[in-house]
Amino acid sequence: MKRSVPLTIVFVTAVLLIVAFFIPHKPFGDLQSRFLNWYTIVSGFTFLLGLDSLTRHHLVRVFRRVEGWGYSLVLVLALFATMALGFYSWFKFQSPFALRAPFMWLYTYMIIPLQSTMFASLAFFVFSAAYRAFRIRNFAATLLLVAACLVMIGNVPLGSAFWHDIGSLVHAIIPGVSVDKLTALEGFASIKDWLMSIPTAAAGRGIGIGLALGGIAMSLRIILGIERTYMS
Amino acid sequence: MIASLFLAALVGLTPPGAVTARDNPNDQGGAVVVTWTAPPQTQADSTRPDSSVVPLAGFRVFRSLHADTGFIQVTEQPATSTEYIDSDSLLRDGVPYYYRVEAFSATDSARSAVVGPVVSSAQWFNTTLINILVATIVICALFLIYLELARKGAKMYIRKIAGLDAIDDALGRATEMGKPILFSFGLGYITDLVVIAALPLLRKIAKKSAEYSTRLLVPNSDPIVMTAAQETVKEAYTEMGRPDFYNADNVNFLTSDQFGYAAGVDGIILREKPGAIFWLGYFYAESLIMAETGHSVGAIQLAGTTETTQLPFFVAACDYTMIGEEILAASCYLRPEPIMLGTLKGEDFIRFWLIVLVTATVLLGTTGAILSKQVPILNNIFETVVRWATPAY
Amino acid sequence: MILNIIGTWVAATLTIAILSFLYKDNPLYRVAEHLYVGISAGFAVIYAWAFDVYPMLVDAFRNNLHQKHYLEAWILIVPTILGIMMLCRSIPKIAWISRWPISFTVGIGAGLGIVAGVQGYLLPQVSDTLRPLISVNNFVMYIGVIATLFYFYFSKEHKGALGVVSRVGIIFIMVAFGASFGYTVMARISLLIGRFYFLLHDWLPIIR
Amino acid sequence: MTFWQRISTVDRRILYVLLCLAVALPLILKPKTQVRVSEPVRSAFETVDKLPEDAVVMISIDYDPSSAPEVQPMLIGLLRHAFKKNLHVIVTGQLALGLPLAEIALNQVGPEMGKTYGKDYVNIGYRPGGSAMMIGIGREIRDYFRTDYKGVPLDSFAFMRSVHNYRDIGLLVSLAHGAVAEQWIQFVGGRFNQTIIVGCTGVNAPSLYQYLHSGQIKGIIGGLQGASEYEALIGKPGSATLGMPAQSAAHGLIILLLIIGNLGYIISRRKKKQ
Repeated sequence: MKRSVPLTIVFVTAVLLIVAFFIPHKPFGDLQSRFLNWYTIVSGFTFLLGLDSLTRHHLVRVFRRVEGWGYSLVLVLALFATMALGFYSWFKFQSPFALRAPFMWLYTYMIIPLQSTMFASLAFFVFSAAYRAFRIRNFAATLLLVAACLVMIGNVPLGSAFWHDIGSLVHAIIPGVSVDKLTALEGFASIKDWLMSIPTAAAGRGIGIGLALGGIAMSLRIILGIERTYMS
Repeated sequence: MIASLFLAALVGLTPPGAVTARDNPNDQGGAVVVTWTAPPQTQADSTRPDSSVVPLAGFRVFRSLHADTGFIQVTEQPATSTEYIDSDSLLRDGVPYYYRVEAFSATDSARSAVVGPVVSSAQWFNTTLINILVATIVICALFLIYLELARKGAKMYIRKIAGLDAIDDALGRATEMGKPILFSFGLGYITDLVVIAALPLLRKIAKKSAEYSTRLLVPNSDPIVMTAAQETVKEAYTEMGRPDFYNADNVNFLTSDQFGYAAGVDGIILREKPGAIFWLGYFYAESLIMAETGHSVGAIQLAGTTETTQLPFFVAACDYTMIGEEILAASCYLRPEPIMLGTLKGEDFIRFWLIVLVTATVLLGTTGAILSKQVPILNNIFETVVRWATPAY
Repeated sequence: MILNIIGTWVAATLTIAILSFLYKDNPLYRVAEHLYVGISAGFAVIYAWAFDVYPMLVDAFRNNLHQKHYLEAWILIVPTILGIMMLCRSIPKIAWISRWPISFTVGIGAGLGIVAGVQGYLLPQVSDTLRPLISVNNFVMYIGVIATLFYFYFSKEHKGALGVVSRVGIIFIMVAFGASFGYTVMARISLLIGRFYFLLHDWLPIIR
Repeated sequence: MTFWQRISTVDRRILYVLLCLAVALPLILKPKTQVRVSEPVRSAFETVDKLPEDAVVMISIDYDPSSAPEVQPMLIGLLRHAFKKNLHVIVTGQLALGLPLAEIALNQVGPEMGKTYGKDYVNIGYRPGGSAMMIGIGREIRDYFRTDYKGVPLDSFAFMRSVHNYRDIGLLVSLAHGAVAEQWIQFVGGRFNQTIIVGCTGVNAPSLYQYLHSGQIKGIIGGLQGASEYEALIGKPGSATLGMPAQSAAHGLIILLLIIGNLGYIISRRKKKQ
């Protein structure tokens, strides 16, 4: 009962979805979107579990006066204030996301800056990761470095200007070469475009085809009940 | 009818020709395709400077339950269109309908003859998906064959995956330093195969952590994944005879917001200073924020994801990275039973024949392109194969 | 208006608080971090209920009942029960019931994994690799795809011919990773420019 | 520790300060630069440009504020272009939280180009449904969107009366920061033979090249660079063009540091060998 029913549910759900994929007739035609809707509803319920876990974790810290409990208090207060404001806006403006609801103020002036700043901090991390990892340590790392640098140069107007300078330099050494013609080639940008559209796409496709095969193998293992850690 | 034709001829607007109406194929019913051809003067316009002709503005499609009366307009289409799929919510399957198309200009209109009856119906098989069906059946069948062979005990070799071998070292080092272990599924949902593939790895890590009495932290972004992770960790501890070691507080929920999650995990990393970090699951842009923070506290980091766009960052910031499908195969390495390895072998078998087929087709295409004058048939065969391999959606 | 000005100051403070952790962990960052987790978790809950559960469950039930689609309405009981079963997690004695809805969600993933894998990835990517080798680009593309595919070969040791091909594969993979990384640097710096633009333009009137 | 060793293992915080300066100084000083238009962006531009007058463009706002610095300029550029060509614009979105951004852009560009809400463009807002909705619109858009985001029925807008499904939509634009663009391509592109162009963050652009390559989409506008290229094509510089010098400076700095770092690495390694 505790194992066989879940395994049957997995099997039936998956096989139904696969079969329904090929059948436009009712009730199969919209089965996929129906199941995905159901999944969304189920996960809506599970947010209660998430809330339970989060508040319990931090309330315990507050009550036990664990070091840094003040921060936990901030978290719990922020959580409940947000939800209260959300329900209030929902009730008052029909939707919490009405552009003039106070909930949207919270969104615009607190969530947006937090989100964007956290995201923007990536600029710094990309910087330090590149500085550390892109060393001519071995062949693979060197390839990484060279490809990254070429794309970085090709990606900005600076690369264009740099290429123009190279053209002028070549012109100075070999006077027969026309600067304009060389500039028009846009060396770095062309290299970037080529790198992105051929080798990168090729590797992406190879990885992707492999992922599709691996995914099918994984799915079959799940459907046949060979892989069942998810219900350990 | 005759009158309208006569009127149209008088001012130069002729009705759309060759009107057809048939059931829309490969759908779940409730739709009829109406096609027509543009009346001649729209094409002749430029060559015949006839001032009395007003340019065609578009077409109107009408539908009725009767051949002669009760027509209602269902759509108005631009002059360039020659087809309309009527999927009005009032349309019922099994009911005969009649259609009529009208060409109109700013001042005038001209109606076609009535076509019909046409009955819409639902189909039991989408014929445009035949190639996908065949491919799916062949692939699944090959997997099943290999499973059968594996069950019978055929010998299987599998190569090493560096990232997997490193798990034990990482755990050992964290224990030596007396630091906790951090495991993250990223933003994965339970419907993501990579999350299901990462659960056995969590199980293995949890077992080791119970063995070494090292704290294991699993912050989550999805409550369902959290539930599955709690079960997995608890079970692993119980199996190691340490059910007391389980603390639900360590396998908890943070937030499902992408960067909120990253901020929370970063906070945990900065304060707990884990000795080993495992990034196994589905990651988006937050991957590098977390992995760089992990590096800054000196943790050994091991990553694996199916999200190709994030692999470069893990490769740059982590000590070991499982690329692409390696993480999907990982559970077979943890449980090297014949039946698990059979699916891996099947995967390789399909991969091999895929490469052979692709190569053969590409060579055929190359020869066809070179000998396109002498042996045109080669090109035709090539194009047919490519067309067949291209899926309709 | 006054709310917007307060909002801009709050936003600027939070921006600086988050950036401060690049220097080191500090109380300002800890407050911002805990605020962020709390607010975003609450926000996510409201979001999920307002956008998913309410329209998909409550509205759909009401509409279908109104239009006399009784089956369509009452079938929504299934996801509701599955959702409630999920909540059994928090009661240890019947926690095992939550495996049923989990199985349903896993089944969705597995089912889609097969057909979506074939239709969405396998066939389109394979069919697009089928190009005559009459240009350098097509040739490089073909070699890249095949070599990368060989790189993942699990059931043979990467020695001899396979070793050579898989090494070509890793070259392609590394070039691809480097290029993607380089391409991304640009995007990340764009985001930082966006934040600086906010601080220098919206908050402090330095750029006008 | 020698000088070169110190260089190759410099404290990350020094790098961070340098990056801040490289970004802030050009923003304040505003130097002038040139833009070169890449093929994917030109192709996207031409797809829009070739649409007949009065054709309908559906723009899906599939990004949220975190990618706004990159994608918002694209939306503004596309709106300006579409309005200049007298196209009708439907704005929708797969991420509810992106729609405030669409409102900001429409409120700015609409009046600027002399266009009115309801006559030239509508914002039908967000409805849940994801990929199911994408497929569903192939049948009838009103199955999901009976009204615009303010609750006004779609049929009260003249141009919307003839819009029912993808057949009536000349071009679909997905401005995406995640996998949503791929969903549009998978569920709508081939199935309904819909012309699609994608505007996305620089990160996602590489993974979308393959779709451009296989003809599943007609163009890609990638990152701030792509946005500034689009601004150049429509001849109206905007915030993307302003940000590009800072971008160049930061890239220059990164490459310079990579060279110095590697020099330090090589020299200190050689010394160690000696």
